[in-house]
Amino acid sequence: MNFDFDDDQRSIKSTAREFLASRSKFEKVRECSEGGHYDEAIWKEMIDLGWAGIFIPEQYGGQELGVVELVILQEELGYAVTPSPFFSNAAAGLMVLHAGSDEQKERLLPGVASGEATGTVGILHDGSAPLVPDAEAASFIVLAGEGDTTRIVEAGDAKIEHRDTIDGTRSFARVSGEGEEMPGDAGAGLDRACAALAAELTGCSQRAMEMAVEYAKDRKQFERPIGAYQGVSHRCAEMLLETEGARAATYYAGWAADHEPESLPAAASMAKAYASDAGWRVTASSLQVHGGIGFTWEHDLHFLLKRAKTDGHLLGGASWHRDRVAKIAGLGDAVIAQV
Amino acid sequence: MNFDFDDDQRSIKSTAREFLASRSKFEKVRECSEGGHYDEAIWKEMIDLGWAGIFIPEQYGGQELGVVELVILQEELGYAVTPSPFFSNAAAGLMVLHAGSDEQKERLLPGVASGEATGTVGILHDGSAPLVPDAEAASFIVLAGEGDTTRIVEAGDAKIEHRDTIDGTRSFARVSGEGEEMPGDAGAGLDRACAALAAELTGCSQRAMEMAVEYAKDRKQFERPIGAYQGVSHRCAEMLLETEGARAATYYAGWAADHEPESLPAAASMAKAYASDAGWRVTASSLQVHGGIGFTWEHDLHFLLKRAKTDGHLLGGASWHRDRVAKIAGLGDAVIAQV
Amino acid sequence: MDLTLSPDEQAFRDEVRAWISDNHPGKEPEGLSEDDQWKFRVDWQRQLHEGGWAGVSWPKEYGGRGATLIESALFNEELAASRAPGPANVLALAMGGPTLIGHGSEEQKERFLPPILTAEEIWCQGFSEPESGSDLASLKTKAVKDGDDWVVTGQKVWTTYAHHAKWCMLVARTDSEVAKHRGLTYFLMDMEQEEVQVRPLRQITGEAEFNELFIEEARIPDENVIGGVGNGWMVAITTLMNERSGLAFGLQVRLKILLGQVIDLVKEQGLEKDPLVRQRIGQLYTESEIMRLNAWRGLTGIMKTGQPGPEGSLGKWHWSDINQALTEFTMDLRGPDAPATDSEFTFEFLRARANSIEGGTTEILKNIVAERVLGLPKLR
Amino acid sequence: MDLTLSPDEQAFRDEVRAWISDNHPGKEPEGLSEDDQWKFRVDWQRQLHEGGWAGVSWPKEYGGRGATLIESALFNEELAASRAPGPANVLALAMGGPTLIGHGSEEQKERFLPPILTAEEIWCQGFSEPESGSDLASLKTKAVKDGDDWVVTGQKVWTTYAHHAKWCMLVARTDSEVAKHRGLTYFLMDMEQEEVQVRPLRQITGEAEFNELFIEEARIPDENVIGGVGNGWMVAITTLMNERSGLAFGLQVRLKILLGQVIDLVKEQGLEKDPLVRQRIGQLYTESEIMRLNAWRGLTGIMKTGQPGPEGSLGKWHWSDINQALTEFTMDLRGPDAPATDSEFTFEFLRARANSIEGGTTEILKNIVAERVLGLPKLR
Repeated sequence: MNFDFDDDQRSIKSTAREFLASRSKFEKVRECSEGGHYDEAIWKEMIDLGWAGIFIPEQYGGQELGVVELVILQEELGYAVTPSPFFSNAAAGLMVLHAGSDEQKERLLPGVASGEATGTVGILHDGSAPLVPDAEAASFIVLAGEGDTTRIVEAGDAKIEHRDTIDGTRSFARVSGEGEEMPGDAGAGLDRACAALAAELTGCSQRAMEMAVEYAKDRKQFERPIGAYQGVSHRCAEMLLETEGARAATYYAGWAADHEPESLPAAASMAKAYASDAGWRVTASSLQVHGGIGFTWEHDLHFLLKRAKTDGHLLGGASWHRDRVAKIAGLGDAVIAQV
Repeated sequence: MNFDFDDDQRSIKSTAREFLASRSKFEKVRECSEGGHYDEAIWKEMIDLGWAGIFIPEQYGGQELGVVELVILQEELGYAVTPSPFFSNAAAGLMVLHAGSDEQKERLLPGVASGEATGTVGILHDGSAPLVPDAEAASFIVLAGEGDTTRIVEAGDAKIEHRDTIDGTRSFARVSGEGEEMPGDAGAGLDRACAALAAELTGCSQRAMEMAVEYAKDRKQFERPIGAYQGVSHRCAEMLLETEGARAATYYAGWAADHEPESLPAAASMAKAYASDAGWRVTASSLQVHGGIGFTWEHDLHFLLKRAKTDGHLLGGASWHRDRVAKIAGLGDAVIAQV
Repeated sequence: MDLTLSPDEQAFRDEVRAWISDNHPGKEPEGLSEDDQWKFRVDWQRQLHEGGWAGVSWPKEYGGRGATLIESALFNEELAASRAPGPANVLALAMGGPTLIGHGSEEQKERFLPPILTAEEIWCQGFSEPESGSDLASLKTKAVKDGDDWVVTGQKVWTTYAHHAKWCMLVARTDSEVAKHRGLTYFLMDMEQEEVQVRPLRQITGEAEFNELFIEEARIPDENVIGGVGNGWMVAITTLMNERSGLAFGLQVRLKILLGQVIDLVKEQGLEKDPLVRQRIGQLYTESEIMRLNAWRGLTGIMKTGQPGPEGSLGKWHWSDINQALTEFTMDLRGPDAPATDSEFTFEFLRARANSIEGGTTEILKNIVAERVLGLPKLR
Repeated sequence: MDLTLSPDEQAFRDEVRAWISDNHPGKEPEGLSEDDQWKFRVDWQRQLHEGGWAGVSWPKEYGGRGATLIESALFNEELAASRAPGPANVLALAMGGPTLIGHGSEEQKERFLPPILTAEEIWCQGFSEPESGSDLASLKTKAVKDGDDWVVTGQKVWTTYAHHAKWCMLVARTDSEVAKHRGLTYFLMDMEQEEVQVRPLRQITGEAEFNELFIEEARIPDENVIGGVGNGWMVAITTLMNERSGLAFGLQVRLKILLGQVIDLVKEQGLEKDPLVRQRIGQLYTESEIMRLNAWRGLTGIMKTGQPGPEGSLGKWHWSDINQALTEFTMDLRGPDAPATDSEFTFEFLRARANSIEGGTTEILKNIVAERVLGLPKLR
């Protein structure tokens, strides 16, 4: 029983932290966000580091590591709010790996692992997927949804309408289209993608908390650092509680994906539900600590806040996942869909 | 447009405050609570002051004032946590006045107004009313419930089983029994009783808040009054926000009962929902401010806390009333009963 | 206790309603340039002024309508409920004018009040500074006497309408030797001078509702001191009190309007029967009603005591809580569509984050309530 | 990262399980007198001791089992999960013993440790005073040297088991000239003397779980000073650290047990499909899982750094939040029946109000987190 990363995992984490600290600074995030595009160079470097294929078996060109390693990267990418198609491509890879046929895996996973033919994932609502990340640049889109069969839609066969969102660090579109069915376990892929998203949310929370703490130490009002007032210091303590909670649930989901898949559905939904709430609350709370300056475009905080809020709505919101936890906890299926 | 009481109302309020401050001190509350009985002398004096019939028409021996005046008294009775059958008797009077036939009014209201033959009210759940205040001493019990006709059960015809609750300042029983139907508008009576209960909750909140503020000024830790720490002072400010909110909603419900009955259903449910939550949160918050001493039986706070929590569960809990507000706000009937 | 309007009040409200209904400028046309938007609001104010509805609460001798507190509240309620735009010179009408009326000399009132009403001279407010958000008394902008003028240098922030304004209600430090809040003076600064530079401040919503002011040796004639040198703190507090009590009525109506839109959204989404949705609507409906009731209760209090009390802080704080909860709820309702900016709800959601900061942070308002209403000890 | 048990850990847990299953005393019989209840718990501790399960984490040389951190945690988890009663001398086993092992002399260890394990000598804790709840360093109880003895006068509060105890872990002021926390000394006081009066302190639940101690010139021989005169603050902190880390495992299991009972209650009431109920169960299930995970994460941290860190405060705070939410939820579930005391849930609901106060108020825990984990400035 050991909650610590092993040496390899620690090294993945520190490499990611250093790489993103130098290549994905807030100035870069701002530039991408305002320009409406990703920085191709960073994405290229991420591919060169082997990140795109981190969990993909070697036979398809990946590193054949686990979801824990994916979660480690994703947390750092959230911490840096890095603009890149990493998450959507990884989610698509997870779907193909767990729901795809052998032929589909052979056809699609090498492109995912090499970043040369990226994929993405959308959740269907009434026939289309309202908010699919990075669909415009993807080679294929996996569309999943309750009651629907999960299918792979080739970019050429998809109707893709760009949609602006509050999260300028990521590109979104509404997607519909027909495609070939996936025979495997779509849930196994989606749960892992939820763990990755929860990790991104944890990273956003961590960064927003650190920014709040730094600001609270520096900013003086009434001749005291504002962090000396419990109105601020207790708020920061609550940020820590929620961020650590999100992290614990997320690591557990990552570990369950790799080592105890029977626990994954509950673990993934717990992580997604808790991290969605925490991500929003911690970033919004950090804004409150910053006061007016945190509400300005010039300040960097809003990138985290908007990313966190948007992530919270992807792949099922907190209420949906909480309801699923209740089901797994023994209450059976819901009778009304959760908002 | 004037939110202030008129001179008569102000005088009712100050008389009640003074009377209860001298006759219903916490020592008396404690004595009654531990002895499991009311102080007959206080109840007798309340009757002599004309309280029992405050809203009952003169023709039945009452003072023919309104629900606003009832609310004023009830707030003070909550403030003092006075042990007495006042509320249950008033609620029964309201039911008879609004749902009773002329014959029933003539027969029952004089006893209510004079306190010589008191009544009470219970809400039916699956055939019995699980928690009816002061049923053991009542001459008659009004049983109401969704889907059931409202009926008057004579004490002799009722099955009354005493039940201990956390609120030792009031006596409770489970009641069932058949009786004569009431032909009028039961809702009009219940809504007014809810306003009275909301007033009691407001009074409990006010008192618990005042106790917290006093304690926070006196109690020193780390060489400062604890009220100088925002962890405590902001908590006290929140108590004020909730107490004032409960008060505003309650006065509005009282006024609507007397002057704008078409607004009463929404007003009564808003008051009951909000005051139920506020009553619990403010008293629990006051306990937290008091720390360990507030958790002891010796301290008086728990009488308020338990009364408030119990009131919150009488005549429909907060969720039930909130759902009713949503209905009135335009969402139509619920499909699932609210917990 | 009488929550109905008296016949006079009823008549006043009917008059307001009738006038607004006859004169409503309609919804602001879409796609207007920023200048044309502004012109739309200036025109609307002139129309209000011609109808006798600019400066409703101001005394008649200064060109106002001399309305009672309740009449003013009714006017603000009706105006907000009609969804008419705000008058262009709202800061001068609601805050600057009343401050001048309370603290200005007769010459100042004659000089400055009339062009407020006609929107010929727009006002903005220069209180906050980057280093002085909650701690207003710590302002650093300096004013130094030079002959008959004051020479001002410093930086201000969160100044709405600065780029349209002729006058800025400026609080600056004129004495650094005395206790912080005693060394301040309240000025009217002419914005039309090179020494005052306005830079728009973009918010997280993408809009630039506010500005920064960079002031480098700007000059203010001594006659533009309001309320006397060294009294700036007290005069500024008057302005802020006027802000808090005057705006509350408009805020609660805007809240009700938004709630109505949210209830429509619930129905559009077919979620009327969802128990979670019903609980939140029930709660938000209740809280916004309580806010409305407390706004009226506050008026009764002012009529009794003659001035707005610290309870006003409760209303602003409560409003920000409710508005944030309401706008967050719209995001939940819209589910996967929520982050998309093709709905006005998304903008409102982001904008609401400022509610607990602008015009006094919730933390400061809680301090005020704790110290001035409940009498708890001050920390500082 | 490896959240499975190693083969050794697995074997240890199996051994614990098997032993408990063979030796479980069953549920405490109803209607026992207070004395018989206590005897039940003393007997159970003796049984644990005979099985080698008293002082599980204590070194073998002192009669313990010498279990690793993880083994101790597993033992506490299993014991709680089996719903066995706590051993009678729980304060000495979990706090007093480890403190003595860390700070006591060899003579003290020899004298005091064995009767802890056998429950021959029960311990209680005399830290809090009426005027010193959160501010432990301000203790007023005084100890004055008189020959070979110390003479102690003062008042203590919240002392569990005081009426059964032979020894009290007492912190008293031995020097009022030095800084508050430097003038304290940690003693073992003999409770069997006239000069120590125990008065039960009834709680709002009606039970008297705690006591007050009135100490009037009680005598403590100098050899009962633990850790040296003037070091009481540091020694007491050790005790509190042991409390926080040791108890966390039991707490999260008790939480899970209660949650299971609540899920049963939901089903009894036929509320499985109520969306509001489902949301709250989903949330509480998630939070209690997170608490479990964090308890294990904390152990990993201790194994790395060698001592419990301030993060321990998060767990206690989180637990009180969850337990209060869970018990309040049971009241909502029971609707009109909730206030009736004929259900154990009602008792638990009231009892839970103390969770955010006992063993460090949530406010103090947030201070600790803010100052010692996040590095925010201290107010004092």
